[in-house]
Amino acid sequence: MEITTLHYLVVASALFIIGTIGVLTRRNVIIILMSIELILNAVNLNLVAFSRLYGLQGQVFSIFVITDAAAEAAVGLGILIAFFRNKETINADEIDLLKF
Amino acid sequence: MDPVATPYFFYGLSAVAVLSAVGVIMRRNPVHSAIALIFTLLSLAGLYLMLYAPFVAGVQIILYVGGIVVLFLFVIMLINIERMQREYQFNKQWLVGLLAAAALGALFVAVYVKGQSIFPQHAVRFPEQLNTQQVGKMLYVDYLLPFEIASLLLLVAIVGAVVMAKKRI
Amino acid sequence: MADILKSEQSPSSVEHIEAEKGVDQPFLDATELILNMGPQHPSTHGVLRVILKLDGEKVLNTECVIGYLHRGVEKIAEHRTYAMFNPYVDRMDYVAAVSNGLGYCEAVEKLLNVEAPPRAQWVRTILTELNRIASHQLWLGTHALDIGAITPLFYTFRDREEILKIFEKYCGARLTTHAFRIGGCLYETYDGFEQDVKKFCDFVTPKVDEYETLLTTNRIWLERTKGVGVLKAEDCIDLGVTGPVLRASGVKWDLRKAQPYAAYKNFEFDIPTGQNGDTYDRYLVRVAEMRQALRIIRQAVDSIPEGPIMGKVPKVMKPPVGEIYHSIEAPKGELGYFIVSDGSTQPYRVRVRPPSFVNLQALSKMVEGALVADVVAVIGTLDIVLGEVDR
Amino acid sequence: MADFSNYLNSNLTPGQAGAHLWVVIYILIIFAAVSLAVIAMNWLERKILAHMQVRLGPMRVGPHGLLQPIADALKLLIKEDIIPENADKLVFWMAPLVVVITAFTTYIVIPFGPTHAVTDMNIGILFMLGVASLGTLGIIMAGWASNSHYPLLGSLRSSAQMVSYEVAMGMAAVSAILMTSLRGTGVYGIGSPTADAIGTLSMIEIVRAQMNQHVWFVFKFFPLGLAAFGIFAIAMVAETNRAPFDLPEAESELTAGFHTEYSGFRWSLFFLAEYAAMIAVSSIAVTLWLGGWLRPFPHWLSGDAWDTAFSIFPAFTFFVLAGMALRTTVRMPKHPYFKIQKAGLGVFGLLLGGIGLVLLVPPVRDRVQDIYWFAIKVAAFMYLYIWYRGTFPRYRFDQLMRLGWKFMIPTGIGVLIATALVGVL
Repeated sequence: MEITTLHYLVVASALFIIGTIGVLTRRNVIIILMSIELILNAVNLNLVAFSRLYGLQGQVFSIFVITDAAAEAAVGLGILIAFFRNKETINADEIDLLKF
Repeated sequence: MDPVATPYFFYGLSAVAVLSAVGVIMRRNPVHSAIALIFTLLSLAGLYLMLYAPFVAGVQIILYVGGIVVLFLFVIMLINIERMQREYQFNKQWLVGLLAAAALGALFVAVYVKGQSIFPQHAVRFPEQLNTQQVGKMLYVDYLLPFEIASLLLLVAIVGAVVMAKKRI
Repeated sequence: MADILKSEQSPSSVEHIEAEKGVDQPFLDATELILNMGPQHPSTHGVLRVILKLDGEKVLNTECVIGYLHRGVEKIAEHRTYAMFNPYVDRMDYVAAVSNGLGYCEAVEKLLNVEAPPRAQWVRTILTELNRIASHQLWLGTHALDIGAITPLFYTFRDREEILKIFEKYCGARLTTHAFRIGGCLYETYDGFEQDVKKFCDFVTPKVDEYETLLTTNRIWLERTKGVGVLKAEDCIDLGVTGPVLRASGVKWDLRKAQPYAAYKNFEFDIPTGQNGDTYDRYLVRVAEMRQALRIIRQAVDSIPEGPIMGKVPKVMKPPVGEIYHSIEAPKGELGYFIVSDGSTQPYRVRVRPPSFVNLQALSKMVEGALVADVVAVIGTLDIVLGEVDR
Repeated sequence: MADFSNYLNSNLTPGQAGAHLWVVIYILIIFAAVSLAVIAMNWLERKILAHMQVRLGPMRVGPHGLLQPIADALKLLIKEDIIPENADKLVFWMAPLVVVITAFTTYIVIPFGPTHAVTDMNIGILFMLGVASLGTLGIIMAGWASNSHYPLLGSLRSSAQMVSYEVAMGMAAVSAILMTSLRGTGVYGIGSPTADAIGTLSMIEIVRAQMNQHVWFVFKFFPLGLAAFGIFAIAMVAETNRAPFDLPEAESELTAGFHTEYSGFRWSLFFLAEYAAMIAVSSIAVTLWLGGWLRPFPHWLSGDAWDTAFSIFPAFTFFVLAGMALRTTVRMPKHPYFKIQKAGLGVFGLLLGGIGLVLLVPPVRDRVQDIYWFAIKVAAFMYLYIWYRGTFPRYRFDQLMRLGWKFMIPTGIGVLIATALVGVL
């Protein structure tokens, strides 16, 4: 049986949904950030899978997405450390003061 | 040259990717989550290789696994996680979250089922040997402006991360 | 006065750090870490325990815990006759046992009002200086090992072996020699002692240069030692730090010159000093001291007087009632003995001023704000021997 | 089965030729050879270091301690495997495996000869650097899972160190990759000015480029290639956590760093991985700058006579080793105590001589000489590793970071830009 693009899309959507569930339900900000990485990876898989059909733009764009993910992780974790230092917690539902 | 036993590799890698992704969001201990994330990312790198995108696979390994996850682990080690492990892991809106995710999933399924007819039937085969050159050419010729913007973004991210994480500026 | 005392309190105390942080930052730092270094640790030179409060790698506070090797040497002295206590002092600074014995014997001699004959004085000087070289060699090897250079250790131990051979030939023991007796030396020098010592001097002079080739201009060594563990001259004097650590801070203070004992006033030698008081200067001072020690030994060997080697001491030593403080320049600093006599055969009280113990006080001042690796380097550069710290 | 024998006539690596059985054979051979090299390296390091330090090193187990590594391995295998009570068992168990697997995975793309590689990827060098950087993960996992302060500090140091030095390594590697696509000889006129130049990331193609351009990249654009090589050679020492950059396992500071709590077999896995990683990064350096499997002066000293002369080298090396072993055998004291040792060393010497004789047979000779030149270059790096360890004190953490970020990375970027400029002008 040949593996078609649809197969990859199914895997990607599964990852996307798992990531969404993680973002929506977990309290730990680190896990939320990881779930965001999962979502971005699902997008990447989609892009690369479609690049097999339509050309290399998808791969190029997935590289941009990875760059973006790196920037997002760095800043997100920086905020996290600053927050933990002040509040001693990294639970998302306790981060509700908009200041610290 | 055709890849070996493609379906089995595909199913194996996707199973690892999805199961570890479940592990990422289910584990109580963030370090275990991060390790599960490594497995997801590595199997995705494998899937990229199967999709004739070796450069993206290399970047995935070197940047994602070697960089971002190391950053995650680094931060987890700096933060006392013992307390967090004893707390409730899920917030109160888990039902809403699940419903939203289910709706999203249904939407995806619908789109794929409907949209499959418009995909080109035959995959474009790129010569794998020239993948890196072609991606590089595209990055530096067609997408030069986005590339420069991405580098600016990284610079901003560096400054932002330093400002955020530094104790006294 | 009380205020002055307060302000002079060690600024690295816990209260100080808390105060420095200020009230608007009452949190526990995310990266703060208590690291328990020792008593079982490769580079605390024995059973020293240092509790480090770290911020990442930076040392916020140190606390030394000592006493793991406490044997109550000073208390034992109260139940031993003067002669019987002599071997015990060797067990304090066991890498410079000869110096310990010299200090004790001279202190008791002073108390008894006897003087060792000149020949004994000369032999004592030679052996003590040999021991100073041995001690510095051991220090150099282990200090370099702490900083990560593993090779100098083997070079220094190879050369230290020659000194130990001379000791062994002279008195039968290599480490805890018990070479001296109250009133002189027990043993006459063996045949060929002078030649052996001279041969050793010729052998070891190029070897000292060899250590220097390995380390003195090594970039990494310079980076690791320059500006690390700086101790200013005033701080040294305030803390009572003596020996090479004091001299590296620029204070020209050496008991061999300041209050000459044994035969030192007969020999010419310089007191090497440093300027910056950092780890590198202490290294240079100790290496220079090895050379000066060789110079003293050469002069002494050439001029050993003839005569008896043991003075006239009563069989039962009963010093007059009184007290005495006598100190010598041990390899690690001022080694002093304070002996109170009640006129009996046993001392009423003996108190030792061990250089290692006093020098160790400077540790927390020296590593303030340094990194973990510097703590190791500073413990090494202080040249402590835990047998002497804990006694 | 026809595939199996047909492969030998092809000029491709088994991975490219699609000879799956040969892939498995190659992987097994490489695994065995690297393990053997690690064992040999263990013995050599102890002996060479000992002789640098005026001592003898292992002398008791076997003649001149030759069997010492085996005895050590046996000891480690039967030693009790301790897992600390409060350790995270799963992660503690996984960490050494991650380190070993990443260290050995890099060998897939190392070209020991034009056909002697498991496969050739067109992202070869990227793959190697990426997989080599995964070793950090294992070290972080080990340090964290031990639930102890020394390993934690060690793994924090190690991750920071490896992440920083990877950048310098990458910069240096990129300038070598750039050289594959640049014509020209530089100011000193080294190499062929007219050779065709193709940009490539593939390890085999990089060596081929050096062959076509008649120059090892360490000499190309003279000071630039050397500078990039120097940066890589320093960064790779830091990357493998060896002296003078061995802070993660700084014995005098952190007792044993990230593997403080490991013992027995798990510890030996870390040991194996460390040496395997050393050989792997040395192989990258040899491939990128020192002409990989190329023999010295393939163009200047060309011709059949020279080819034959150089192809005798492997056999000659083994004969020299055999001669040394036999000489020591003869010089051993005539005492019954040395009987077994004498016999053992004699047999070992004869074995080496026999291998030398086999290497003289023409077909073997031609196939082996590529591997020989590669191995001898890697061995030079291994000797350097030992030499560093015997000579240098250890850097402090902030100095290490300063060296990495303020010297190596800017220099690397500068060399990269200069290489590009020289190549274009």
